[in-house]
Amino acid sequence: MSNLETFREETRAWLEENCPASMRTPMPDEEQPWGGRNPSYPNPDTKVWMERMAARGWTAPTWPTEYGGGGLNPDENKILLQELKRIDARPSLNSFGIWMLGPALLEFATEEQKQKYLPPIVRGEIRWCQGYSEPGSGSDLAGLQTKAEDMGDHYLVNGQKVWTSYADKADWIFCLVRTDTSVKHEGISFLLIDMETEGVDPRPIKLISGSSPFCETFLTDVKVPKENLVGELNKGWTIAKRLLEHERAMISGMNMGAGEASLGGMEELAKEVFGELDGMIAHPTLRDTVTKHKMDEEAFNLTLRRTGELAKAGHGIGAEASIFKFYGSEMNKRRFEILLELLGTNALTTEGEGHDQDVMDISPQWLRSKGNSIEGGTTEVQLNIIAKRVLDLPEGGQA
Amino acid sequence: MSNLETFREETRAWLEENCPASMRTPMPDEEQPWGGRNPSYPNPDTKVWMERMAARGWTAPTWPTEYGGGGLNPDENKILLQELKRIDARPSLNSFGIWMLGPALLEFATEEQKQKYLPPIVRGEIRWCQGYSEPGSGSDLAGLQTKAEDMGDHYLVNGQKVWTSYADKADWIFCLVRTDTSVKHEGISFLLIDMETEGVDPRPIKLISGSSPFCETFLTDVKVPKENLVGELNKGWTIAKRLLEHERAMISGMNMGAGEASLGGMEELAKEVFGELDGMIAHPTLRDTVTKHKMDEEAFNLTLRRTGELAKAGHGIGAEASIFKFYGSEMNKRRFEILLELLGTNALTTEGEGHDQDVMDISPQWLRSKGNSIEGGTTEVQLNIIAKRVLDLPEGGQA
Amino acid sequence: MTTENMEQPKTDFILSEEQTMLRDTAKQFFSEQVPISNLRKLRDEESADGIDRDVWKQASELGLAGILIPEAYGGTDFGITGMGLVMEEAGRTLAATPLFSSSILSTLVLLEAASEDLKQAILPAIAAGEMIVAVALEESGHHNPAAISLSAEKKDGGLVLNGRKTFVLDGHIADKLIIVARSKGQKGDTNGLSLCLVDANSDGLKVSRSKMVDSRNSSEVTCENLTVSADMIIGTIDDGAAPLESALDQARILLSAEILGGVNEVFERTLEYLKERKQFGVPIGSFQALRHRASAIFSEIEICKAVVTFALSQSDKKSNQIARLASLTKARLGEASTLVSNEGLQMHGGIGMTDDVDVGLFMKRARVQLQLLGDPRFHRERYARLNGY
Amino acid sequence: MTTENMEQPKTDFILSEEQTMLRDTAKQFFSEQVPISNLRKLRDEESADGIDRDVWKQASELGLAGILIPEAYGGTDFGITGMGLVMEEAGRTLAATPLFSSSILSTLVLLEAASEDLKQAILPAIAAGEMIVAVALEESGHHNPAAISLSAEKKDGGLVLNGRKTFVLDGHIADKLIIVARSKGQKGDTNGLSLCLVDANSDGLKVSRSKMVDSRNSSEVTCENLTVSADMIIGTIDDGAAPLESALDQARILLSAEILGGVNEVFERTLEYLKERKQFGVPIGSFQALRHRASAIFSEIEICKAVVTFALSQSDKKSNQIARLASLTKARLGEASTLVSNEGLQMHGGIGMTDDVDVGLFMKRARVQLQLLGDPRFHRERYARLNGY
Repeated sequence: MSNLETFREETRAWLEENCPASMRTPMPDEEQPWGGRNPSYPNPDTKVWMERMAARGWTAPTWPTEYGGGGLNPDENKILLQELKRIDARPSLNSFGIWMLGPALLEFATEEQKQKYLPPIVRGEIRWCQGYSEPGSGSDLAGLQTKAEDMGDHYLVNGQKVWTSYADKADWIFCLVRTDTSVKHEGISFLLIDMETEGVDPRPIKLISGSSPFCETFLTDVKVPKENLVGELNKGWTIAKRLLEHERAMISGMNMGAGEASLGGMEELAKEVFGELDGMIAHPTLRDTVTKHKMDEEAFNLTLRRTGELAKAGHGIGAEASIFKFYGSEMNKRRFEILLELLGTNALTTEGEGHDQDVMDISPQWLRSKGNSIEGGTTEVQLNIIAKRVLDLPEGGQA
Repeated sequence: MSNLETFREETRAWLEENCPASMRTPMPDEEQPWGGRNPSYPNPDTKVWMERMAARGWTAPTWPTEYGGGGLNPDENKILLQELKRIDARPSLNSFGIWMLGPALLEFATEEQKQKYLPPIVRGEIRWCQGYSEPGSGSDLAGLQTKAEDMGDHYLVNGQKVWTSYADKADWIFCLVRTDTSVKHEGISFLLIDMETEGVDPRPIKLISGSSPFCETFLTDVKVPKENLVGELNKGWTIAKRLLEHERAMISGMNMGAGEASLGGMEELAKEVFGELDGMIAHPTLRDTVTKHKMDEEAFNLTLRRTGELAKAGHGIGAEASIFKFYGSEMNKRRFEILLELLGTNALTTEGEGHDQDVMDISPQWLRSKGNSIEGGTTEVQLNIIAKRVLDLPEGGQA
Repeated sequence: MTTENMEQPKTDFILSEEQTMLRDTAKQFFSEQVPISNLRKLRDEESADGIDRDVWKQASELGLAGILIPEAYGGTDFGITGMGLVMEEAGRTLAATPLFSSSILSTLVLLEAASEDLKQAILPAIAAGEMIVAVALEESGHHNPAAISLSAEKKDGGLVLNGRKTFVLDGHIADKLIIVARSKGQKGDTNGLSLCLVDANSDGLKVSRSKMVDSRNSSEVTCENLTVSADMIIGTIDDGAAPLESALDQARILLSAEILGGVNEVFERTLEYLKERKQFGVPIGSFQALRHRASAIFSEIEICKAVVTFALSQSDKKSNQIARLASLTKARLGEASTLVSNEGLQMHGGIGMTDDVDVGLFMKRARVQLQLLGDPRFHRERYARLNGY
Repeated sequence: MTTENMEQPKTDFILSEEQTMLRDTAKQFFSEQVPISNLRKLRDEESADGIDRDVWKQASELGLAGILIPEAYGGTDFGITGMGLVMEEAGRTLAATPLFSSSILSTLVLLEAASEDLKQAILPAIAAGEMIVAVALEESGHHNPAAISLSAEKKDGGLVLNGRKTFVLDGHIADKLIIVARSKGQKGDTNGLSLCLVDANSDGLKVSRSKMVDSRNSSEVTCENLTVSADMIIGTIDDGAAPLESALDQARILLSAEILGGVNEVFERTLEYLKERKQFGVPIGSFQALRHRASAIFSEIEICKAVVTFALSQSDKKSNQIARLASLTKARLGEASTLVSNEGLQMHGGIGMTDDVDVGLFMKRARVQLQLLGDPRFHRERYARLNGY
């Protein structure tokens, strides 16, 4: 038996024994495993499952074992994911530390920093959030103004971050700060800040779609030890760019197909609302609209698959993430527009006797989808990136 | 009886007597009354009608009588147009001299120039064409390079004009030329050139839609008397801008509704091709497409009417012509796309047994319509103008 | 404000002086007395009424509640165009009042078909803002008058109603309801409807408040053996469809005027933002891609202005084209408001996504307006049918 | 070029080495031997054939005419993906050859249903480029196989044909025609079709050349008591619809590959123009509005590449999804080529309107391709139906 076959058998056996039964059921929102200093475990199995996985390093399966990771090679990792999927296991740990900060630390941090920060991430003990955007920056991320002044033994940080997801629940924040005001991209540094430090004040943001995980985070005379700097001083933009690409790819894959799942698919919904004619949606022009969208979805999914295969074969074009982000978010917005049209005023009702909750849940998702083409780099920014990096179009026109 | 009523009666009587019967029938293309030094009159009545109208100055009814015009006030002119329309009279003279050059001369030329050039225009003796665009200029019209050097007693003109309509048939050309290469807009002058001058060489342009009235006009060491300059030296751009606005308004009103007339309207055509269901177009999604377009047309026509009323009342917004040009040309392009879709491969056939000529005539018109959003200032130029003049948006962004 | 009849404009597109004055009055009233903060307050304080009764009282004192109502019934009789100007201004501040439900929709139904007795009994109270009347029309998530199936059985010259209505605007605060019921034929028939005026506290009537995404109100209405006496039928039994459709067409045009107000407001705010907001050291409105999109939107708005203005003036002239024009207008404005609210939000970027900024409120309102009395798809189909293709 | 079977790619999207070689061969052949000037020459000299027979001979010698044909019948058997690569290159130079009519459409019909005798009689000649076979399918301006009504009466085991066909690609130069006729049922029925192979010079057959806007050729075909003997029926009488539909689906996918070639070519040329052409002192490709439009187009093209490549590879794998994928692909590529040719022309400005520049030729070709074997609207409807909604 090959090593991989052995690995699969052992993994399967271990999961069978160690994944609690309730962790193999669909996960309600409130049972998301975020870990952290002040974790919330409405279902105690969530904690058991996380700790068992963390003990094997399988909350971060491909990270090196010396930092608490699983040390798996890509083939083994694939098997682990397949086996987890086989039993419908819930994620053992949700973590911006694992998804975003960890890879950056592994690439850019000192040995000491890796030892200090990575193991608690793997164990789900420290929950991280991201401090990139600022009210004044937006698409021009490098225009950020939050200042970190060198005070000899520490940095004094002043400024305001926005769109910091879960900042009100996070333990630490990884931040871009300005350490040189005389230059733009070359004056940015990457700093780690404990949210319990005096002067850090996260406030939740209410969106048009309702409450949200986003916060504004005010930083007022926050003292940050100098050893919390990652990478070289004024070289933070390099780390940021790496993280942004990662985020873009993550966002474009998210949210697809959500929303209608509970309603049984757009095409079924259309049949339900407008009836059937020879087994087809009885409303011919809406049927055409639904069909266009279904074609969009199938074509887009094929594009994701193609790009995956090309990337594996080393034929990347360099801006795939921007194409996906652009097209995926615009498509998702169209999807909710169509769902609203299908459901009419029923989807616009937020409270009402005899109204179906699943239907009433659509309008907040529709509103939230409008942010898809803004967050993680706007559609306009993605189009700029494609024009520059792939099409190699000249810059500087002013007409 | 008021003066106007008298005028109407007299006009009606005169037209009744003087408009030849054949001039009250639909006009075939080859009977267009272009006049000129070498006119073509397949129908001799064309000449009769032109000369009778010209004798009263009614080929240019609102121009002053001292230059051969009709000297009519706006109310009288309106009555004349109504009476002409009442008897379905053909135009007595097609003339870029009347439509474009004349108004510019009336505003900017010397008394001597007016005396020299205007009367022959009114009489249809001299046919004019317009020399604005150049191969290198396009949307950046002021970037023109055709040079007129001051040689003491004359200008020496060298360069190339393009899109000069009917240059191969015209007697004279009104031209923008560069008289100062050190500045852009302030180095342009407005010059009149006899097409028989040595070195003037117009060559017809073949379009994607087939033969066209457009020419390239090569100007090689063309000697132009200095008195042919209109307005001040290097102040030609002022005249050009005035003429361009005029042209834009003219183009946006043209071509609307053409093409399908011979086929009986888009909606009738759709019924014919796809049949009827309860009196409606039997193809529901194409019906929706046709309906969208019909709504566009009605809405656009209402906008033209509204703008007309507002302008009369002195409430112009300043860039109406750009809005009409933009919207009208895009709408016309959509119209032909829909007609092609309705007619399928029949409209794509250019020669074939049993094929209807009216249907085969659609594809050249479809191709020609693609130029609507390019000629007379591209759609992009119109959008720039609206952004600048109406929306007052700042310029200079480079991202 | 004068109560004299407003002079008809000489043209189809230009306002008379009195109309201009009315518009200015309305603009001042809504911007000062009913700014957007008024809607936010109603929402955040979970107002039981969902409207501000003081504001409605002031509006009525200004004569706004009776604009469509002839002087003989206590109205100000400024006509459809006059009401359109008021709606446009109301649309700019997202004013939540019974203007549309009571002073437009119900009033138009009464004017179209009610007996002299009923008119005298009801219209003066509506004009004074003392009575709110709501129309109970819809039975599904999609506007479709022909599909009405709430049953009306004939009994003693009157009707007995059984069935359910949804999306009844301001139903929960209405003193009376006009219930559109089927007394003849079956679901899908254009004709065979009756218009029944009932008291909100009638036996057999249940009204339950709903909330909508635009923070305005509608209701679910249930009729269980609800008895309507002969004198409470508006017009004649079975013949309600024609006056209803005529009232709906005028209401669709007036609703379009409100949409136009919102479209203008969102566009103007977006334009301001494009000029103010800097990225990469320059105002974002200097980027050509945004400039072109803004110019295209502006062109679309100019077209909307022409369509709405013409439809209003033709309504005043009782043109026989009103049905066609109503569908043209409602479809066009629905499409335009979708475009403008989507583009407005995108151009505002992240800040547009926050509840603090108003652009999201306009988007929500635009969506409800889109569905109300027929979405663009409904009206395209209707326009084609009315044009015979 | 090798005549060995091409190895199937290991994935759905990545070419094998041999496929890459085939593509390179095709690219070189079309760009050097059949550049766009070839089409211009045929057009301007009013070629009687409408194709260049020398070019077709060379193509056949390279093996291109027999790519879909098994070695047993003299073909090179490179499969659907192989042919797709060739079509993509042919699309880039607007090559006017019988590749689609004879080596794809007719060949696929024969492969799907013909008897062994017929295959042996016809396929080697097609593969050698010595015989041109055209399919006579359409009867109106819109693709619609179910609407076929050209009548086929049964007689002596064979059929007698009466009726008219239009838009028969390369019909006037075909040595043989495959006429799709109705032998059972009536217009509108999916089934009941027969596929009849007839000689171009048969009694009762009249073929009249038409010219199309893309300067390529089609014909009007008339049958008057045209007798088809039993052995000239491809497959069995009345059962032609299923093999026809299968052949059409593969042909739709291959046609989409040709469209993709044109789309790529137009976009690349436009991109070059955006970089070269200066206005206001800078390249027009530096204006953000054009940059954004170019980026959106590029994204669309990336999607098209994935769709076409997947549909080709699934065809080779005889997937049961081919019908769905054919409609997805043909609809998508039709929409994309309309977008790209319109934008390409607009971005070229005035010069794009002249016959001297090729972008107009691509627009014309794109429009014919759009209609051929079903336009996007046809295929959206079909896709929905095949998906059960």
